[in-house]
Amino acid sequence: MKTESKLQKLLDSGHFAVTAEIGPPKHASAHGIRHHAQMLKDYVDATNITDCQTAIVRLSSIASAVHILDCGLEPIVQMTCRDRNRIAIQSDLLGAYSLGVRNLLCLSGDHQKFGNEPSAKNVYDIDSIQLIYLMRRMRDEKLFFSGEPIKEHEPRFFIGAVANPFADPFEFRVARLEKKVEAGAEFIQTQCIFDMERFERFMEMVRERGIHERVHILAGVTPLKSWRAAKYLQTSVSGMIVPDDIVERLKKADDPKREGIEICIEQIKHIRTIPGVHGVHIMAIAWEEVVPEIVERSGLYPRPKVE
Amino acid sequence: MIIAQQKPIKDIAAMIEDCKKVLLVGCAGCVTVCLSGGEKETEVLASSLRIMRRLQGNPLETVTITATRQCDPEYIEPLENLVKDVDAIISLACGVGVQYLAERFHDKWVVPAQNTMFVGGSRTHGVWEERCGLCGDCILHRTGGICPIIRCSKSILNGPCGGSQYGKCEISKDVDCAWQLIYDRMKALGKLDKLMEIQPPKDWSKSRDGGPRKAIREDVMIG
Amino acid sequence: MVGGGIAGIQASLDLAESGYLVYLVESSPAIGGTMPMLDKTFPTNDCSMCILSPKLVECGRHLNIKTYTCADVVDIQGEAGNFTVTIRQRPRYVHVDKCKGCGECAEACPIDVPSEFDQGIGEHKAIYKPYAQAFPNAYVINKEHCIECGACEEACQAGAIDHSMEEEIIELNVGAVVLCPGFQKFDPSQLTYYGYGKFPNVLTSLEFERILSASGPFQGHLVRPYDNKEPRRIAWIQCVGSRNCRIDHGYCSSVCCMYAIKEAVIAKEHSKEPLETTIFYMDMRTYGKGFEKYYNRAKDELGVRFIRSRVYDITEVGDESKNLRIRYAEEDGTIREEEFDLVVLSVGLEPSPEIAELCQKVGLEVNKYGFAEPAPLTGVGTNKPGIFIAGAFSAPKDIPETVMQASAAAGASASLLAEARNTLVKEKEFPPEKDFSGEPPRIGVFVCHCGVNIGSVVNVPEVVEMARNLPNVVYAGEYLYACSQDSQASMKQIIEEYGLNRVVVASCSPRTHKPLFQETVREAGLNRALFEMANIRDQCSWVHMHEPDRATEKAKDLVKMVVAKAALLEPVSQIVAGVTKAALVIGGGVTGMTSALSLADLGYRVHLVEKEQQLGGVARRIRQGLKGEEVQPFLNDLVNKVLSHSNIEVHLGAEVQTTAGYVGNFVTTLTNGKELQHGVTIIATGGEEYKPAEYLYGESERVFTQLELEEALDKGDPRIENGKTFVLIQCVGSREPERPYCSRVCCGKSVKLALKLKEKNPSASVFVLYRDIRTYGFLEDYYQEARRKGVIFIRYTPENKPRVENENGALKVTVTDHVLGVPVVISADVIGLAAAIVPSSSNRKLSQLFKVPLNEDGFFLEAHMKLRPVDFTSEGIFMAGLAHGPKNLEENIAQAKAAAGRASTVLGKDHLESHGMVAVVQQDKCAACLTCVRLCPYNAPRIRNYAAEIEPLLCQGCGTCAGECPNKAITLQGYKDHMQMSMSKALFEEV
Amino acid sequence: MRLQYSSNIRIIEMPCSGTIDHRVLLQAFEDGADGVFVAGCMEGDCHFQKGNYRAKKRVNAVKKLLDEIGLGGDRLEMYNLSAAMGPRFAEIANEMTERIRQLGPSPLRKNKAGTSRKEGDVA
Repeated sequence: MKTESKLQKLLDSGHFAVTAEIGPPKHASAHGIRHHAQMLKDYVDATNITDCQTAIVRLSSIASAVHILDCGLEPIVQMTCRDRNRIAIQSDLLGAYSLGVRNLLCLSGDHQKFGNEPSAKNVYDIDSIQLIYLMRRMRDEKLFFSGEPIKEHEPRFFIGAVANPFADPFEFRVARLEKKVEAGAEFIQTQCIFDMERFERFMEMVRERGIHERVHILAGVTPLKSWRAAKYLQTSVSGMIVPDDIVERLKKADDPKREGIEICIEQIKHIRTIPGVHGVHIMAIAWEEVVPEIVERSGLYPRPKVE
Repeated sequence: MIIAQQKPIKDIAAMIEDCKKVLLVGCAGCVTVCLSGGEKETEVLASSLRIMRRLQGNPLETVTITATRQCDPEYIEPLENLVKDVDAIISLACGVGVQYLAERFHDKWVVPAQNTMFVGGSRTHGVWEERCGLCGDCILHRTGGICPIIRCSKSILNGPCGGSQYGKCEISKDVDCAWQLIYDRMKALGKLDKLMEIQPPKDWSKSRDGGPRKAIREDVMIG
Repeated sequence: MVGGGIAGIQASLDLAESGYLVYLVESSPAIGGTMPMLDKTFPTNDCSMCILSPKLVECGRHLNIKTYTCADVVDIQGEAGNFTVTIRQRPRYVHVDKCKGCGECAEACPIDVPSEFDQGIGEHKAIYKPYAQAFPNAYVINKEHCIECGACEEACQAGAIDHSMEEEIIELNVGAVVLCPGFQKFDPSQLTYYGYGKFPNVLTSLEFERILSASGPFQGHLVRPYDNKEPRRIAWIQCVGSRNCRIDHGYCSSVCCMYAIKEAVIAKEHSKEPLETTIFYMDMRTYGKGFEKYYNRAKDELGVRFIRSRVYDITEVGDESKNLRIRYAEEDGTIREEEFDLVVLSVGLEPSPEIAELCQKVGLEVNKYGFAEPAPLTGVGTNKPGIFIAGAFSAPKDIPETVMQASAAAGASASLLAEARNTLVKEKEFPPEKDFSGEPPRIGVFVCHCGVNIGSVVNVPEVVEMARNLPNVVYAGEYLYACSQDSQASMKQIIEEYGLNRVVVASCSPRTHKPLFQETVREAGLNRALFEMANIRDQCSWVHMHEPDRATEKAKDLVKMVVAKAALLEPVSQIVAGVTKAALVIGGGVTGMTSALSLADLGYRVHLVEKEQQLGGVARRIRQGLKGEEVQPFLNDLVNKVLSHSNIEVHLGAEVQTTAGYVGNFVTTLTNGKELQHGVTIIATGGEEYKPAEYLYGESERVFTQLELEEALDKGDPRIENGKTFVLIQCVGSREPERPYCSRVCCGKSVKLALKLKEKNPSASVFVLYRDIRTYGFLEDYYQEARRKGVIFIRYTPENKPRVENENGALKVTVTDHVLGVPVVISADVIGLAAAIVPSSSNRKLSQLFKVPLNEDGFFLEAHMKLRPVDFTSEGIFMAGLAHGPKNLEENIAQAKAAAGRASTVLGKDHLESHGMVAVVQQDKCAACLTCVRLCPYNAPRIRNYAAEIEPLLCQGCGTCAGECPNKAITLQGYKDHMQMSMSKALFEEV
Repeated sequence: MRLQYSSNIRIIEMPCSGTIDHRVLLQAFEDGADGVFVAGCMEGDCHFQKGNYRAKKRVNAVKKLLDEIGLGGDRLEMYNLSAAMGPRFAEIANEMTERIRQLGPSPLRKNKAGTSRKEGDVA
């Protein structure tokens, strides 16, 4: 289903897409967001804005999206099911669309336990797959979640979802991806990949089921600043696999940051060779400024233009 | 059963600090079975409070009794003559018992001695686990007899989410991922295809989100 | 019963409980034997006295056990079923019935005599009681030292002393005799090179036990008797008077290895200072159940040092420390010297000399060492029908095996005298109990002076006066000896006169005297539970001797408290249930069949269940017993007896499906659908031979297990016939991490096989590769013989096991010789593997069905390692044979009879009574929370009709459930919370 | 053995330390005991398998409670010894007496008790 999303046009026309991630600040100034948007706008096709990532209170993703649009970059608004019930979600997304947001990424959201409001009550009125399904239905069948018709001006988002090839049970991961596609996901951004071997097995299963022909898969990558960062992801973040050799490589490196960037570039280059992958999603956590170099040196610059 | 755990003794004492005489009411129902509010606990609490108060030079008089259940009016009716001359009632039952006492003895100060935790069962002696979210609309037949509403920390109906790893939930290594359990069970039962169906949003109006609930059985109502 | 040690006590109790009258004859002044002298017991480290004393009391009080102490059996005439036994009763000079054991006589006696009980380290008076818990609880005069000064007579308020007593000859008519005279310890002074008797710091192991014992001469403080200093380095020397042909002690004493390790372990515990312990040994023979683990723990965790060596001699270092220097040769011949503060000689066991004479007179066969010669494959029989043996007299033995054999002897005697059962036993008659329900308590308080024991410290009249004014007390009086005959009489009369419905006695220890007083009140028509005791002797006068006022004050408090409790006492009626006079025996091997036969001969119905299609079990594969007994004829005979016995119903190809009920009343269904009613269950599931994965077993047809080798040998298999070189490898699958126990029989078996191979072909070379040769007891003789006949024994270590390779058809064995330390290569024609004995595969299922425990190794776990070796904690269920642990045929037979003996104590009764005080459930308060069900080690509680109920016949009265019950629905009779609370209230209330 | 020990100890006999209930321990303090100790068999050596082990758990629970309510858990202790360990008993008796002397008399003996009444359970 056609939308006004540039990202969708790019992907549909067979280009290898590049998206990045911008984490909104823990304050009320958009200065940083705008700065990053300026910096990234020629190097990526669209940028995700996280929705209170890891359950830490941050500037709203929809508000951030408006600033980013203002800087001439296309935002992908992330919407989690953690903080809003179906009323709030619909209302916020109608608003987002009215402000020019065209891309939507639906997620469950990290549990509040590790955020800065651990005593908060979570909502989880609906889950990510239900959100995908309901937003698709809102667009294509002009229905509110409740089934009540939308008379006019239904929001027409390019709907995305996430997939995590590194979570368990592994053999069900592809099935669940398919479930999301069934629900209406048109593009997929994966969890950041370090265990390339496992990701390739994942893609193999994706291809077996022909899912790559029904959805655009963007492989997630993350440049690491230090071996400690790697170790942290390896041990303390559930649903992540970081092979020891990566930790070792960073440990040995005299300039770990450089090494981190090198590793990331190697990964992107490798990922481009994997059939069925339609783009990369670069999550430079609190390190947005390295994205241009990574894009450039991965041979993904300049970015194609589409009407 | 309902699982409850006793509040810190200091908190309980604080609730009745201005009382001279209190009635402690245990409950021979769930809280006895989960070892937190039977006759034994009731008397241990009474004794502890008395000692505490004597140490403060402000002796406390206690009356203890254990009701067969605190969630049926008939069982608390007989407390009336005991309640008369006390300044407060401490209930060792779950939240239900506390409220039944408060409703029945509306002019009395009724306080809870327990934190009502959840509905669950015992794993081994002394270990209890939550099992039911009281959602009012059971879906266990669709999830291999494992409840994602209460056992998945995100109540996801189309799980498992990306936080599930090595069979554990993202919130803690000691919490099983309910969806891993569901997956394993459905696989063992040869019903994995069921998990491919997209579960529709849940109708929470049947849970407490629809407001305080009431169950009525016309056929058994008397008179 | 000749001998009043643990064997005599156990056998007496078993027989008396099974409906027979027993005469227990003990030569010393008190029963108990050696066990009371021991500090802790291996492998559980239980306190020896703690586990024994209940049995002493039980035996002492038993209506159908008549005990003669200071008495020797001098002749036995007649035959099975009708013997005349002549007893010489030596004078005690104290009337047992009058003596109260108060000890005033000893206080008065001027003469000190070295204490035999303390192995001469401590002293007692010429008038003495061997040890505190002794039964009879009466003093005795040692005339050799007595100077007849008469001081004791004066001191004795009970008039018990009589210097004019004379020897008596008593004749008894009995149907069977059990000889269990025990052993005496080897006297090491004849081995001059150890310097015992010459060097003060060389002790025997038994002396060391007394030093360790809390009741010993040093109250358990580990010091050298020589200078009361704490030793820092102690050495144990093994095989002192054992495995020594030069002095005709060729046999192994079987128990020394374990007791030495135990003493080392306990010594470390007792020692305040860090203590080095070293054991010098030849082979470490920890072959019993749980022993190998104990050994490993001592070695690996507790730091006990083990040196495999031969000790040449001990000398003193020559300074005033009188420390000792041990000169010894290590395996490789290197000679070393080491200094120690204390050396303990692990002395062996010898038959007691007094028995030798009797045996000669009676014509009872003894072996060359003077131990009884048991009739083959009987476990307890002798060449004299009707005369049985038990304990160390039949061979050196530890306590559990002694107890086991004692129960077996009891079982055998019982079977022999089946018709006479219940003809001579008395049952005490009591008047009907009065019903006091609804009446207010009327309490009588009887305060005892215990001669001057209490009276001289506690102001008894004051206590009585105070008692008189206590609530509910209608009578209070004082007595010189509350326990004396006349006091008892007057007590009954006063109960009558004052219409007492509760009785309190303030005197000595309830442990010894409560049953006595309870009986008295019962005779007066009061329920036993309406009696309480205050111990104002052990808790007041004795322990506060120098503060009479405070002692009196305490005595008053104790009386106050007990009176307060007494007011709340309620009558307790024993629960009585009938007994199904039938047994279920699971397992149709030799063990199961033997148990079945013994019980069937006693006239009980027996259901014998065997999962195979034929009887016989693993014994079908055994050709010869360790003493060369022909097993197959024996087995066939046994099978025929079983099949033709009218009381035995054999269920072949069947297993237990479900079981329910409790002692006396079990209902079990079999897989063949049959439902069986039975009063007892004996689990004799046997064991299996481990299928080795090592040493090319299964790959080469010339590698056999022991059993296969025996079969092949017997069939004249060409592989054996033409074999020139044989290698037998020990510990295959045993003493390994996954099976950390010793299989016990393999060493003896291999030695026998080696001898047979040599016999067949003297020119054949036979090698035995071993870790320790564990030919305990008289099997040692075969080991010596094998060595004489040229069997080559090569020791290997677990780190450096033999290698077996198949070099194009030829078997090549490589083993590192422990003496030369170089690899020896043997090209073998046949290899025999001493494969482990593994538990039966059905054990796990049975353990769940009957709710009885298994140990880590998968064998069944007995109720008590020492004193209840064939019982389970759940009453009415017993075990025997390999189900319990590895054992040889003879031992299995003994245990089978033991299990039968124990079982007959249940079947012998027409009804079972609950153990006095049991836990009871007030069902309307029960929330069915399962706490009690999960807690009880005896499976007594269960949930029925939505509430708990406790089976009184299974309840042992510990009250753990009552203490934990969340709604206080469970109370323990006689110990209810409010009784204890009333006691503490009374204590602090002013009267 | 007649070893002398401090005379300020009163003994309540139980069939097994496992019988003891939390309430009984607390009651003793309410009645005026300055200290209480429970004497059970050696660990792993319980005549009733695990009674002494349950007792230890309960004693520890009450110690904790006594700390929370301000009387102090030190006034309560569990000891393990065997029937043949007379000297050890004397040692414990003296040890405990000494400890309580250090702590001083129970403050409860100063402040008079508040009464308590226990009603039967409601049928």
